[in-house]
Amino acid sequence: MAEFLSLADAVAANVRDGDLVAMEGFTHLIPYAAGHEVIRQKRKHLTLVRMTPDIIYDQLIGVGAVDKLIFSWGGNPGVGSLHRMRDAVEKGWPVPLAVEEHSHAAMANAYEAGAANLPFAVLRGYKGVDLPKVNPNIRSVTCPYTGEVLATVPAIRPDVTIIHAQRADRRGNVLLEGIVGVQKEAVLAAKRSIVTVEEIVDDLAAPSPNSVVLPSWTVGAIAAVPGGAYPSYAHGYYPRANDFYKAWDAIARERDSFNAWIEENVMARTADDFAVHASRAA
Amino acid sequence: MAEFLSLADAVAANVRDGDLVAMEGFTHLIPYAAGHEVIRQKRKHLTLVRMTPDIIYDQLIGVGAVDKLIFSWGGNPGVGSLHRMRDAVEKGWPVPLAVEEHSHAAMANAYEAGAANLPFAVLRGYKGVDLPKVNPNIRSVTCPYTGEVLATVPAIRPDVTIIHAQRADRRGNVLLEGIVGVQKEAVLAAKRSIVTVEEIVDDLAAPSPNSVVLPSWTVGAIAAVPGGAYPSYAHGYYPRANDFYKAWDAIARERDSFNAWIEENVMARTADDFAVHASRAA
Amino acid sequence: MSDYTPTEIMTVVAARALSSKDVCFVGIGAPSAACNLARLTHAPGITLIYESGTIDTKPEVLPLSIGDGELCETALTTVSVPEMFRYWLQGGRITVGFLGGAQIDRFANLNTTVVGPYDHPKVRLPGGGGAPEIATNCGEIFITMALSPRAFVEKLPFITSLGHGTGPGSRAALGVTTKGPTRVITDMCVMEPDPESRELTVVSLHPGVTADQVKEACGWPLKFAADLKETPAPTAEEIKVLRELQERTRLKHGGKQGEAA
Amino acid sequence: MSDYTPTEIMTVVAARALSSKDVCFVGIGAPSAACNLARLTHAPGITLIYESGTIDTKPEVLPLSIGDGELCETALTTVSVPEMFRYWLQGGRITVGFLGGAQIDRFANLNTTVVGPYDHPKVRLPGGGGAPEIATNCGEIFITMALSPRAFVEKLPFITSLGHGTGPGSRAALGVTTKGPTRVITDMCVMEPDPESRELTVVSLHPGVTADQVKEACGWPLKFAADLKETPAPTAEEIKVLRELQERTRLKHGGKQGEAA
Repeated sequence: MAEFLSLADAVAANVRDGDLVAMEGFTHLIPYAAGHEVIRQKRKHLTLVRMTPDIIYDQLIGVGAVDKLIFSWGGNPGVGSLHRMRDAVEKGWPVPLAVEEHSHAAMANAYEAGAANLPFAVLRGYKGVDLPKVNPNIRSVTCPYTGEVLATVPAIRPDVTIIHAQRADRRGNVLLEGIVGVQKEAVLAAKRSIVTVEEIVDDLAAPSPNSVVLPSWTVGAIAAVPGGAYPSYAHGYYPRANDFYKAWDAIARERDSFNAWIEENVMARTADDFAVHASRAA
Repeated sequence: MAEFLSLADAVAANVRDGDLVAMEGFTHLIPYAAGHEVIRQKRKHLTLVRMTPDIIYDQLIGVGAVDKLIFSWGGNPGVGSLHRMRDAVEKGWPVPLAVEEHSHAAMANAYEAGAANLPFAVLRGYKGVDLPKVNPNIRSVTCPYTGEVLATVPAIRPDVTIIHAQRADRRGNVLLEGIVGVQKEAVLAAKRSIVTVEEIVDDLAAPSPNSVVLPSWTVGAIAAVPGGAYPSYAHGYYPRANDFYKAWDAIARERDSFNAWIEENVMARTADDFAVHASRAA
Repeated sequence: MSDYTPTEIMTVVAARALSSKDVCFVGIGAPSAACNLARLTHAPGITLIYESGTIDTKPEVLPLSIGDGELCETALTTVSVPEMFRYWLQGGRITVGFLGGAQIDRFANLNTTVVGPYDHPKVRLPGGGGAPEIATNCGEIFITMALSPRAFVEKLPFITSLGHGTGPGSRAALGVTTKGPTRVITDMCVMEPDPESRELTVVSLHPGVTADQVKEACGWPLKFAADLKETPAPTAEEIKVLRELQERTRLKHGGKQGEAA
Repeated sequence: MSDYTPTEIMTVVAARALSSKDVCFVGIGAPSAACNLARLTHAPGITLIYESGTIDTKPEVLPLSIGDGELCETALTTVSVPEMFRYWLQGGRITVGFLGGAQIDRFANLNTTVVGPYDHPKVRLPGGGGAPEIATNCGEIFITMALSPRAFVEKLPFITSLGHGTGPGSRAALGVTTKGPTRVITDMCVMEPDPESRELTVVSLHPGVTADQVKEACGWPLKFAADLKETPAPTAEEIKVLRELQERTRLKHGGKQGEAA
């Protein structure tokens, strides 16, 4: 059964130095408040996995919390590069960053295989490209019926997955809606999980019998953090802060401006400070 | 783009003698009206595939339309045996019925693989049981990472899939809701498809952004057949006719009573006769 | 009290085996009655899952089929059938799977496929359905079947789902890490696999049932536990809740549902 | 009319390549502008799909990211990302995929991964994302990139997605049955693979652009089709609709979206 905790307690109990951590969200519902809490609690030597590492991973990489990144597209969507990620890969600052690189299709299948308790996933992919030459985890199987050779990737099984969702009910059932990405799979594939939510309600108010719900007993810790996806967004609550995504380019470009931003906006703050970004669409 | 046709025209254009046909629906939304139309048009030598062949397949088997059945559970749910299926398997009446038998897990994965355009599916299954001894299509692959041996099944790729759904909009987009079974996968896995619907509406009125929708261009023919799932049911429209399921046991037990029922209730009727069973929940 | 039927005590004893912590994969018939009785009595927090995709469902009446509308309407959420078998069953998220069958052997292997040769069956049964993977992917398995020599047999003509195979080590040799059948609840007694031999052994007799009656109803020479007990009789409350559930069911769709196979 | 920018003609020409029958996998930036321009002009029936899971979306404004709320709010339905890549892209349901990249070679292979050695890159680019499987699973591929010697290179340091490999037969040898890149739309010209050699060849020059200018902007010795044409200039209507779209976008979230990489 899901346990209701403060975000600080949830991170303290569930995220450990050296863990394989997935913070997922495909543009939507990215768990920024939780990422900041991981920075404040000074976790080290993490391996981060995520299809689309964006600003939140740029921040974790920039503070030196990350030894390795497993990913398929690392950029600031619609803006450009992730400067902290590039600095770590290209110049080893503040610590060298190893990368294990896949395609989106492979990563999505790898989470799906993890949720399905399979050791690997099969896809029609990686044909005629160079990634398999630099990633020994891209292998193949032969179809036992047709003889066709297909690509494989190992299942992703995070030590802990962290996501943000619209709401939970008091039993700990969680509703996701809109662009749901790979979050359900990432939680089901993980050993432990933390879900931050906009609100905790009496009635989940799922609009459809087929709504995307994580039942209470599949979730580890739940923390109410209104606004916790900012500058990402929460469908039905508040929009994406595109301005912040654009502003990040200048903040992250230099080490000093990045460090100053982290001090002021992460280290000197708490999860409650995200509440200012919370709102609910009419 | 989906084409709007009468059910008779849709079956005439899409279901051919010798086809591999899937009529899916896990208790819910079973396409009875379409199955009756296939009987009226006297298709022969079909291979039928379906996880849970129930009364509609008992009827198709009983009229001699079927050479082979691919399935995982063949019974009258909560009532007992399918007498026509048993008569065909045990005594070859009216024609011998070959069977290819799987587990539910394998069939569900096989449809999923078909929808995903993979030649086979991988599952943790079939351990310590006799089905692989009698079904040469149950094989295995070895995980290229862990060395674990896992079961495989070939993807299901029907010539034509037939399903029933709640409604379509005038562009031909189809909404399914409630117990959605494997219907979406069965349509996406098929070369051709027929969808019967309770109603055709201006606005699909999907309750959630993540509702189960088959976009127009993934669907072949759409026929409005209100009540077309009877004696199965349509969530939000009318309930399951459990009485008919129970009554079927006596009807199907003897060849004569079965033949008489088919003459009266299928051959002498049209798809429009299903309308009497249609209703919409408040 | 003695005012209950053999089927009723079977259902009540099966219900008692469940707790609020369980996530239970429910089959139609006796398992469905037992699981919902547990939910309506001592295990209100139990999570019931039906293979049609309905998760955490709380039906007011027993379903006739595994996919009745009642199950979806009272569920927390309903997923597709591929997802059910991939993320939920194979995903290892089910603590207890309930199975029944046409035939069982002393190692709790089950047959629901054929009687006679597979290619020329004497009786063609419905087939395995979800059972082969339920039997290996759930944390443990409870089996409910009425005891009779035709059902409890010396040798199965076909193994549809795995119990303890041919005895100790069978499951492990196949790479199966779950417990398998931990109890078989019949209308006359409860059996459990012997800790060493893995052979089904009577651990309790229902009130008024003798060891000889049970022996006669079983197709193999049945063993009894050293500390053979009497099954506690159903309480008045258990029988009341069960009968109310079945009466609601009868009123809703006629006949005594949840009893058929 | 001549009142348009090089980027605008690139977008307009890309839009013209699409029809109402297309099901289009849309990337952010120029592809997104082109696809939505097509939808708002001659191809109202076009189905636009973004890899975030949004199917048949009709955004009023251009998204900044591939997963903006606008895309979901105006979509027919939104599926999970695993489903998007499994049932929709790998399922073979996409007629046209739009790609761009940091670098391209004469066979329309693309690099968006690294410049320099992979283990010690001079420039670490964002990576492939959906591109490797878009390039082989869509019916055909359109590429939009501004022409420059740094982008159109003799040899790619890294192949992120497959074009025509090393020439005729490359795709078939890998078991790939889709067409691959059928046109490359730049800000100066349109290229298509030569039917025989598969090498990118200029088939039309945008109004006012000379063959010498194009040759100079390309990193390999560029070939021209025998029947080299002039690209029809954007119509007033096309430019009007495009600018209105971008003005709506600017008003909604500031800046000129849909132009960034």
